[in-house]
Amino acid sequence: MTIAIVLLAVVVGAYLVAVLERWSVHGQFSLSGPAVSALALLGRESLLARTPDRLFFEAGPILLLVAGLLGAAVIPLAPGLIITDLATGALFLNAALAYVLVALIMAGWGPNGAYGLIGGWRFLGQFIAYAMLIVMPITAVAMRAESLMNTQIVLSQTQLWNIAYQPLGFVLFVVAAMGLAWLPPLDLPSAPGDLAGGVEAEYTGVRLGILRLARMVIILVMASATVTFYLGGWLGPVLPAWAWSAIKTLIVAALMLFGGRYVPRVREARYLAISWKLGISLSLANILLVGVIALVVPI
Amino acid sequence: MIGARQGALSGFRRLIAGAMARDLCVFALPGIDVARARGIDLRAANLRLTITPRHASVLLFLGSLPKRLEDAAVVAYAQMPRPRAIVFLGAGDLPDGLHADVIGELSQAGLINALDELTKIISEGAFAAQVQEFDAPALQTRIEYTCPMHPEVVSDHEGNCPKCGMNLVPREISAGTAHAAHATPEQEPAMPPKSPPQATANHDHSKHTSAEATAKYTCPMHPEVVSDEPGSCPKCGMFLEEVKGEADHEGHDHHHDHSKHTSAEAAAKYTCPMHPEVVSDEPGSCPKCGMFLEEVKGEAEHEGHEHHHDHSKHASAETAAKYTCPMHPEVVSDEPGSCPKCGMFLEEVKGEAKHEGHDHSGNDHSAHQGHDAHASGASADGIEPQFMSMIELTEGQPVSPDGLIMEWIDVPFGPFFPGLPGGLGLDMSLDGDSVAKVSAHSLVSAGELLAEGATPPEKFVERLAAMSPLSPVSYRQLACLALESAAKQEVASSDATARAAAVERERIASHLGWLANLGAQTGFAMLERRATNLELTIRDANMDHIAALDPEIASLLARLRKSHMLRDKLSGTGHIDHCSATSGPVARASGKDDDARSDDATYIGLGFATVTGSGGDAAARLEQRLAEIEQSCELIAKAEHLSLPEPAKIGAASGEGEAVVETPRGAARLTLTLTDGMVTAADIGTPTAAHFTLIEAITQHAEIADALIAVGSLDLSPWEMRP
Amino acid sequence: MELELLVALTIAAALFGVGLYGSLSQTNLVMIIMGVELILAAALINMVAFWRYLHPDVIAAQMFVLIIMAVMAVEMAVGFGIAIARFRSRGSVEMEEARELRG
Amino acid sequence: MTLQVIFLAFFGIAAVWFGVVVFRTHSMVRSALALLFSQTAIGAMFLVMQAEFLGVLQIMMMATEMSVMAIFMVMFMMDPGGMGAMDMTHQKRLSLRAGAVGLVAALAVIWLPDWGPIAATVPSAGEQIKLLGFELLGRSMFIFESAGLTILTAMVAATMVAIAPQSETANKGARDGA
Repeated sequence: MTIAIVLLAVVVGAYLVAVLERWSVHGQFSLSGPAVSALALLGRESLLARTPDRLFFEAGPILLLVAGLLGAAVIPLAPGLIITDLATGALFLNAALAYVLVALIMAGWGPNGAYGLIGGWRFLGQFIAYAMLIVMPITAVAMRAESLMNTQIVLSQTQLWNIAYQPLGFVLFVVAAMGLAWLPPLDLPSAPGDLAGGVEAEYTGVRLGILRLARMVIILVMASATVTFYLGGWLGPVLPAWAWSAIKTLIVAALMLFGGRYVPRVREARYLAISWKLGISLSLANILLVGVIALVVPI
Repeated sequence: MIGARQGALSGFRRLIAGAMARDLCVFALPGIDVARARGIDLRAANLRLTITPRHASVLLFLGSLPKRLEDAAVVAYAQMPRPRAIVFLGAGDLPDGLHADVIGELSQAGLINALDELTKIISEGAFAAQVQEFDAPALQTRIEYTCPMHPEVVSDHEGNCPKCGMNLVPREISAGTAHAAHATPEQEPAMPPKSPPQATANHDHSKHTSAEATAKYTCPMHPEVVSDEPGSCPKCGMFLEEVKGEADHEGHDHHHDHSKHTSAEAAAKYTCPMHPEVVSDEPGSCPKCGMFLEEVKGEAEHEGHEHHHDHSKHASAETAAKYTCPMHPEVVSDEPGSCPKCGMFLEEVKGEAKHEGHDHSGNDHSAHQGHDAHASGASADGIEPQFMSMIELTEGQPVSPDGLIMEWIDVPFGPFFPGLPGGLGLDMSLDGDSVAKVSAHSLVSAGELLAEGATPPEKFVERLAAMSPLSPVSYRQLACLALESAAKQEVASSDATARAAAVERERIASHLGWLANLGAQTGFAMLERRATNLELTIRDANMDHIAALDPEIASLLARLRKSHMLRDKLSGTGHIDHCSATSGPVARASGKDDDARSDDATYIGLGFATVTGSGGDAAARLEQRLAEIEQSCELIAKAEHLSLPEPAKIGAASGEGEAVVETPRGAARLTLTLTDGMVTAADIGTPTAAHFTLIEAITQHAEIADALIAVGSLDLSPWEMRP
Repeated sequence: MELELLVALTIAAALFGVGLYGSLSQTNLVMIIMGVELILAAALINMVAFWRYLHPDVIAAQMFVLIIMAVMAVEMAVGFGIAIARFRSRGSVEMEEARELRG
Repeated sequence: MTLQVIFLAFFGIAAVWFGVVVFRTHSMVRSALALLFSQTAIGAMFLVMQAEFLGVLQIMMMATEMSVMAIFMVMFMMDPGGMGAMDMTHQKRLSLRAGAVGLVAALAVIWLPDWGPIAATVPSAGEQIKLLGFELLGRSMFIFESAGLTILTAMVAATMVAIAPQSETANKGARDGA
């Protein structure tokens, strides 16, 4: 029962994210838009690239979707509304998201096309740079909650949301989350202007539909992870818990999606340099800071 | 609908067809820049622009395409998944093999009408019981076989390499291009999705192939024997060796570049026992390890002898070999017998003994870098005969600036690449993700100025304006000025001012168009949207309208000047030195005080002063163009009228005329000869021609995105190129 | 019933065999690293199985697993460092062509 | 025959099968990803064996590690896909024998002794993490820290080895230009 509710929530959430995405990219706000596009993609031919690695070509989008769904499995939407509340939930989320990288490398390498291949390479460089920026802020969050369990993490924010407790970690995590979902301005693997779609360039029809759905799920998971770790999850007055989760998640997703409109795409070398040099030192500083605060001020 | 998908239109399919009719994804040819210049706003027509034909359902032709672009258009169409539709706007013909579903007028209204019609067509005809196969000459490919070690060996059928006996591997090349797969870039598919394998991860040697199209093979013993194909000598049966050093060979560094070996060969006398690559004319010590150099005997005599990359491992095996298996060429034996792999009788290899002697006498193997290692490696224990040496594979491969020998990938960018001007093709060799080599070509270059001989002046003006769809007004002005100078006519100064205002208006529009392209290229959606809207309004705006748009333009410029991320993205890319033969904003951005307008009495009357920048990189070019937009706004405000240049009545005048106009991209120069009121000769110099030559320098070793931004920052108009 | 333990150990042994074969038979340095990774993974399974089925109260076993995992990462990092250096100087990471590394 | 045995055997066989694929396939990228899936299956075995933290960690670390490996394969092998027929093995017979001997020896050691009764219960996952934390930052802190330092040193050294000395790069460029 819980599983069905969560899956339904993921589907509805991914649809709403798709509406937001369409609004931010094409400037058309239409509630029916993504449904129409999805139907149209169903009807189009699903072409194979000329000499693909068939296995990787087919498996890439599906693995991406699976990684997103696994990530969604450990995110609490309301007390009790979680597929599995693992004792290592925060870490499991990382593990699931690591397969986004594997899926993109498969999707980029499989079609045997240069744009996809370069897109895959870029995502690898990007991933190694920001994986640290995801893990280390989560470490700081877990330090405060004294648990890796996601429900515990939410409950630890009853007094004060983590966004106020560790704002530095929040900023780092959101940037890294945008990198993981390859949202502009960090959309290097698909970079429309310089790779003509990159990893997506070779996919058509149903396969493209799966790839896009998977990406929406990943954006949704990253937004709800941000909410869980920093914005108090389901906590909030008056409205029911699930409504708070939904509202917060959609607001975060909208911010992530629209932020990229107002800045140009980051240069790859620059992005890597900032992640490694600045990002990692800042996230270490964040851990230290949170450790000191947790020892001195008991909130 | 011609591009329908197979299937009966019923039930669920009807629903899907309805969805497809509402979800039009458009790939515009020749490019979105041309659409804007023609005043067509695809977004306002509720279309979604796609970045690759793979994601598109509608192929939109904005007017008929130049001949050289047609094959690319056919390939783009072939890449689209069915059901696919073609909308043709304007007059003219579609490329051979393509048929329009809807034909409309080349205007915004025409586009909207065409789309209404298209919606009906798709919702009724997206699925058809019978569909036609689509095929066109540009899509033909054929398989040929090549040796992984000897790329010059190309065969039409499977078999073994005559040089090393390895199995030939198949590869796909486009038809009609014979053995020179990339020599005719217009045959290259438009977008890499379906590009031939050399754009892929495969270690494809097609880059070598154009060399062999002209390469000759000759016998080392009988120089009079020359053949176009590899094979054996009719006199002695030896394998023919490729003759290199022809002009076509240049630029194919990949092609077992022996320059270093040959130069070493001629001069080398001393080498380090540890570092075979160290060769010296004089005795001394090795710069790497300090050991004494050893003399290499018998070097100098063989100078100039054609040294082919005959892999020593095979060569040394061959020299001793007398019997080999017809199926397993790697099996060689001194004695007759049966093959250890398949049990077949070994066949005698004829002419080997001779081969041995001559092969080695001519070749300087010890100066050959790394040769020692693998020559003796072949005889070392534990190495199986079929083992393929990576040293041999990587030897002679180009080395990246970071010292790593990496796989080069050839990737065609364009002519319909979303981040580049439509019609511009860049063939890049990528070394990882940085650019190792690039060759640029325009597929939309203008034809002859005077295609039909003597041309009446009015027609000449129209032709020149039509030739450059991205800046027609400037070229119209250029033609008018040149005609008037030939006919020795004076233009009233108020007219001249009004014309200048029109040129300035176009400059603003063109620079805004460049900003929109920059926005699209860098994923800066806000910039793209605002610049596109402004460009579309200002192209046909009158004086009052332009004045009304001023605050909007100013706010966009202020926003861009404040954008640190944009500056960060652009600075340092595409640096050009002051001395280059550039003109226009590109030259002025590097501090060159060069503007054709500064000598023009009309502009002096308007108080024109050249604006220059400094830096010479893409960021400086952005600053320069922003400053020029402001300047042009001021110039228009000072001019009182605005009118398009119209050619004056020339009558039957004769004479020679010359004119220079500062187009949005730089100074264009036109000389023409008038004979009895007809233009009989004309010659034009465009800024793009000079800027085209910069592409190679500014993209060298740049990361791919930086390289594309550097190319974009030149604001090239491929339409201005002459074939 | 000790079947669980035996199954886990047998699988570890099989992985060890495969890893051993791979690291001996491959000529490419990176492929050899892959073989070694498999051997280390077999060791990991053993550690976890012994902890789980024999001494679940000794948490130090898990600590050793962590250290082995770290060693796997380091082995890769160092291996790739060497691979890059060799590739840079020789254009090859084939062991056949690394004669000067022989004793 | 408990559920645990079935899952353990399932993931174990998957791990071994992917491990074999690593050396059977001719595509380098496929090798690296087969190794990844083998390691992932091992991570799943850890989960079955109720070592939740280790299992999740294994799955997470290997994804990144093996992807790096895949990229290295593309970089160094010049050709991941096209040269499918390339044989990259040597001393096959010797290796097979060594592998078989290793397997048989290990199996003998595994099956001959009496391991005694196996533990039925383990601490809960949360408990384990807590204990592991106290272990790492308490009794075994010295081991852990020195391992960490060693690893850091090794990584720095590996990076140093990999970075091209400037002069050599310049030389190489000059030689190529000649």
